[in-house]
Amino acid sequence: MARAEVLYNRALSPYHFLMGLSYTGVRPAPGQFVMLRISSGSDPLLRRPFGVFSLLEDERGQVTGITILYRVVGRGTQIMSEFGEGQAVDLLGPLGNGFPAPKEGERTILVAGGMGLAPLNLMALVYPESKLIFGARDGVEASVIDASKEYGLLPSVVTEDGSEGEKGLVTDLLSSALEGLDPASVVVHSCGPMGMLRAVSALMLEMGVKTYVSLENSMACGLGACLGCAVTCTGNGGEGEYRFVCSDGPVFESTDIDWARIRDGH
Amino acid sequence: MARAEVLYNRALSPYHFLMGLSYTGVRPAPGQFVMLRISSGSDPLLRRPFGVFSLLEDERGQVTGITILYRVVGRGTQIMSEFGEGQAVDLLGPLGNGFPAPKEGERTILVAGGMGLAPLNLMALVYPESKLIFGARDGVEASVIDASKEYGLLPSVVTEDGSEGEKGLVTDLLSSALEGLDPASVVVHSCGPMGMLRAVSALMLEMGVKTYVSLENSMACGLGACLGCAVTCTGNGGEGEYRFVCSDGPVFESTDIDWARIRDGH
Amino acid sequence: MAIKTSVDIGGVTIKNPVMTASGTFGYGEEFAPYTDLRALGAVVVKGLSLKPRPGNPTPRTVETPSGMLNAIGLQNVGVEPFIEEKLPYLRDIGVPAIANIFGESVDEYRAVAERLEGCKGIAAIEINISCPNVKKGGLQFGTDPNSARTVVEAVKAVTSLPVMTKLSPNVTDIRAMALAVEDGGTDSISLINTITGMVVDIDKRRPVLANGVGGLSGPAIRPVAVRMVCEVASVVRVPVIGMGGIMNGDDALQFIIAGATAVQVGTASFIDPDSAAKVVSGIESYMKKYNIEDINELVGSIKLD
Amino acid sequence: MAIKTSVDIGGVTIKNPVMTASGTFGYGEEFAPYTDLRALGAVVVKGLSLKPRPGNPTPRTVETPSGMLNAIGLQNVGVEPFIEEKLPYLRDIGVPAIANIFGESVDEYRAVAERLEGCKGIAAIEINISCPNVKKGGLQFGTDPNSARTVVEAVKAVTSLPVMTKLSPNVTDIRAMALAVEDGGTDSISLINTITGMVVDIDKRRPVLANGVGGLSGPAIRPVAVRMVCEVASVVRVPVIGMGGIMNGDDALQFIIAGATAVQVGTASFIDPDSAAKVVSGIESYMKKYNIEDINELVGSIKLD
Ligand SMILES: Cc1cc2nc3c(=O)[nH]c(=O)nc-3n(C[C@H](O)[C@H](O)[C@H](O)COP(=O)(O)OP(=O)(O)OC[C@H]3O[C@@H](n4cnc5c(N)ncnc54)[C@H](O)[C@@H]3O)c2cc1C
Ligand SMILES: Cc1cc2nc3c(=O)[nH]c(=O)nc-3n(C[C@H](O)[C@H](O)[C@H](O)COP(=O)(O)OP(=O)(O)OC[C@H]3O[C@@H](n4cnc5c(N)ncnc54)[C@H](O)[C@@H]3O)c2cc1C
Ligand SMILES: Cc1cc2nc3c(=O)[nH]c(=O)nc-3n(C[C@H](O)[C@H](O)[C@H](O)COP(=O)(O)O)c2cc1C
Ligand SMILES: Cc1cc2nc3c(=O)[nH]c(=O)nc-3n(C[C@H](O)[C@H](O)[C@H](O)COP(=O)(O)O)c2cc1C
Ligand code: FES
Ligand code: FES
Repeated sequence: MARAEVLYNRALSPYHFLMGLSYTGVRPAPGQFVMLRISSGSDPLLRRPFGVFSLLEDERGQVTGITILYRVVGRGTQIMSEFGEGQAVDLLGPLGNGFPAPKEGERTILVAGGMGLAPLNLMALVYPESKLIFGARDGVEASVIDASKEYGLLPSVVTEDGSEGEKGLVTDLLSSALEGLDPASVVVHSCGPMGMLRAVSALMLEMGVKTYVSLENSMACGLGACLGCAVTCTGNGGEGEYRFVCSDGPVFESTDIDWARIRDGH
Repeated sequence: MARAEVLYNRALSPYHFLMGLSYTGVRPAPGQFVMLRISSGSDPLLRRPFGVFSLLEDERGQVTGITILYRVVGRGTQIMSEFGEGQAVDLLGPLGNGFPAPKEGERTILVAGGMGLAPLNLMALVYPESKLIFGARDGVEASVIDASKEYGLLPSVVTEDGSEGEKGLVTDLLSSALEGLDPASVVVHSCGPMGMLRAVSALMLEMGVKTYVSLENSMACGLGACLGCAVTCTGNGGEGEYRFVCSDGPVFESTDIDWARIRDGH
Repeated sequence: MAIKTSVDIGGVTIKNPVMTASGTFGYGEEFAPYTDLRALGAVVVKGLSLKPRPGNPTPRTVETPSGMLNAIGLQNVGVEPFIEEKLPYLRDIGVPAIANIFGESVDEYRAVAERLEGCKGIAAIEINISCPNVKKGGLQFGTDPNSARTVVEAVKAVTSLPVMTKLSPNVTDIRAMALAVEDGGTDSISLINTITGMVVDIDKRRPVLANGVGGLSGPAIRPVAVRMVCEVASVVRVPVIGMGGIMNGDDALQFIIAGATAVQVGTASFIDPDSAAKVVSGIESYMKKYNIEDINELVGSIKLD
Repeated sequence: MAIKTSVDIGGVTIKNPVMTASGTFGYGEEFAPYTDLRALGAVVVKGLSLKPRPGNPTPRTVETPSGMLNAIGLQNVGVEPFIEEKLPYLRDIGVPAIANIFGESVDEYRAVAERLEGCKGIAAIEINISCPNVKKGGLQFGTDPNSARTVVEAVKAVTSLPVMTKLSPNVTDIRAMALAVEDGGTDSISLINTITGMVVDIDKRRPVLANGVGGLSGPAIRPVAVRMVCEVASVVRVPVIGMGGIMNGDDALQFIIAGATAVQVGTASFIDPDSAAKVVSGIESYMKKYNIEDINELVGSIKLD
């Protein structure tokens, strides 16, 4: 747990913000997340989880801060969007297991949907040779990709309504990206809405491409203690079992997930 | 109900603040109070009551704002002390019945203890011929009197530890102030801790001076609806009855209060 | 789209499903400067007893996390002065008043109901059974199904007004209480009243409230209230009126979807005296958003799987 | 000033009155990076059943005003793997572990207790009776005094460990439950477990939790918990362990003054994993401020008038 301070809190759209937070602990790996306390009182009570979007470093490469990319969806993120510079925020993390590091000779493709961009942006920054595909519903949702472009990343962009980049779905771009590649040489890392992760996983399974997905779930603790963030996994000798997004994930190999038993709603 | 904005929020001591709030409704009378909502969420849930310390006016004398003088005693006032300029605050008021206006030929003495200064400051400003007596426990508590002096008021000051003004109690000053006056020509208005109000009332009863006290009580609504802020009064043909600080008060004639049935704690 | 928000709450139809809760809205008039009373489905007035009651010593209220405790002690002017002095206001502006009544014996409940018989402006009686039964050694009517049924039967026998019975949440099985009062002939069931709680002043080492314990209300209790409304609605046939921590239209919709035909707004009125009217417009916005023409389509629409 | 914080919680003495609550602190080890476990009086582990249990589908948790609902479904590794894999950690660092146990029949409770007999590192057993009794058609052990007494007797018969019985607040009369388990021979009583609640997703028109209902915990329930602890402490002779919404030392002191010999910290650990240790130091500061040499002077020191 650390007392962080808001360095900046920049609006990318009316609903999307990039927040810089002072932070000097362990270097977060791509795919790890932090839990922020929104209020010192009891409403909102629980911390909110956010992926690490990028790291802020001093001239010696020491981590001096992190950024998080977030969308206003409810009370907690609404309050966050009103934080000014200098606001003290209690930060717990980095937590969870990130994306596995690419191996020699591996082609890394990152597939982000909407706010799923957050952890994959850090992945793309740490492993610049990876290819970043980004999809969004519409132009407003797509506005977050500017934050990646500012880091010099060159993502391929699709939107469902064609208002930004090509019109289509990330799976379209992913299929084209894989053309001519040996499926066995490729690893896909994906983060975004459950429906998208399901589609990407199904397609990649069909094509024989190893795929990791970063999941979200309601979290009370982020520490593996409340057992709230259970996700149905295959395993346990085929009987199925629950694993935990916060402590076993948030990144899972897509074939470990029991997709049939997951509702897309959450 | 009105949406007010914090114009300034000035520290007078580590625990005492003067907050300016934009406000354009009915002109508050001395002794009336407002209820402020501290959070848009549910913790803290209830509004907090504060007396009106002074009015802000434009060149035509129209009310453009009010100030409140407050001490940090708990969560609500702690959060208030952190409000910056421009912070939106939901304000309900003015509420309650203020001090009765002085009548022709009446000598008005205002006796304030600690934060009880708030409503009496406005009284002193509106009726400059009145005499203001202020008492505090110590120098820190006495720091609020500077806010009155800035308005050109010339209060007599005592502190229990002698760190500011004379050493003593407000009742000492009050006794001297009454010397040579016809008790029937004097009206005392008082606000402060219950123990002080009790002492002032007893002394004035003895001396035959008409006295009004402004009371505080836990308030949920401020509107006479919850019946929470009951105070034991004489009346009801001697049987005693409850009256309400928010709607019948906060100012009561001291002889209407059934002092024997009130705990000083609150 | 024309939307229909009127609901039948058991023998009486109100123009929308939003009422104010007893004890949190005075006798209506207190709120006139701050809200349009005519926007409300009905106003439930402060609990009435046969004789005036002075109530408890102070402190009577204390804030708690997302809630408050109150121990007002059912202070009220008594049924007679209510009819003479308080009722005319609501009647004259045309807002249905619901008289919340209580007593310390079955006879007292009956007597209050009798006194209300034939009074113009009263749309229904709400029986508050969260009251100690002095004849039964202080055991609450509201926690014993048989006593509760007896009270309802007694009131029903002397009134021609629709009767709503208000349940206490301080019970093991709220369904048993609901079935008992339905059996007693109640026309509708409202819930929840407050949950008994205590806050200790650790410096003085005594309860903050002079009465020791008080009733917990506000957003803190909402999940408990929604659960109980859902349970009750699934076992009774009469309309259910839900309350407990409703602050806005979305909160009210939780209750309606869980099975409430109407709702009452309580503590929220202390924080924003216009809350109940805002709940009405919040419900209407939701209906427009989802193209729901009649509020009754929503009542009990919850999918439990 | 030397202050004494150790308390006897019924056959076992712990160095200070602060424990973690079952289900909110894992098996202790998860919190080692964030807090000094040795600062705690004891760690109560996640509820244990005879066989591993998979628990409920997700969503399993949802936030509420100043609280949360959980419907974990008592997922746990089972008593055997607990003893083999989880217990050694706490034993090795010297923190007393209290095993929270549950079952769906009296036999299952007994079997879990038997399995724990003689295990080094376990200071006591906490019986969670908020569990459906499958033999009695799902009626909770925790809401029926006779079933509760039977469970306690069965466990006491097979264990030499001190037994703490944890009460459910979802009852009309918590005193009757407390007296029943005291009669059954429990060495101490802990309370409160969670209050049953529901949150409705108004867009999907179904409960947010996959399980429908869940248990409410956190600051929202604190006033209810303090009241129940006060009630129970006034009727039983065994030590009472209080919990429900304790976030800091001051909150814990409310329970102690109201009659609790010790406290448990639950939901707070999710928000600040160092909460329980901070409660210890908060209590110590208070004792110093008021010159209290022995924490036992505070227990039940509440003035009720
Ligand atoms: C590991 C992890 C990493 C995340 N990273 C990011 C990120 O980088 N940027 C970002 O904007 N968001 C991220 N989220 C989601 C973010 O935590 C939620 O949007 C946030 O907690 C909502 O808080 P709120 O108070 O605004 O909304 P609430 O009022 O709590 O909820 C509003 C709505 O959001 C839904 N919601 C709440 N929590 C979650 C959740 N955890 N996942 C999905 N939906 C949720 C609710 O069901 C509800 O419909 C992440 C979630 C997880 C679990
Ligand atoms: C009519 C009226 C006018 C007031 N005017 C002023 C004013 O001008 N300036 C000012 O600083 N304060 C004033 N007060 C008191 C002020 O309302 C309380 O200090 C404030 O509500 C405390 O809020 P909190 O959240 O900080 O404290 P809480 O956490 O709510 O309480 C902290 C402590 O303060 C005590 N307390 C809470 N409310 C009151 C209250 N209403 N009266 C006395 N003690 C209380 C509590 O018992 C507790 O011990 C007034 C109160 C009333 C009723
Ligand atoms: C100050 C106060 C006074 C109340 N008085 C009564 C009453 O006289 N009769 C009654 O049936 N309920 C009374 N109640 C209970 C409310 O009507 C309502 O059932 C309860 O507060 C829960 O709703 P809420 O959370 O919206 O406030 C009172 C509640 C409060 C807060
Ligand atoms: C996520 C979660 C899981 C819980 N699991 C258990 C359990 O396994 N056994 C048990 O007796 N109580 C369990 N509880 C109840 C707590 O131990 C405690 O009684 C309750 O949460 C009230 O305390 P709190 O408000 O401090 O959290 C659980 C509570 C939560 C929030
Ligand atoms: S959030 Fe608590 S176990 Fe994952
Ligand atoms: S504060 Fe509600 S009646 Fe006075």
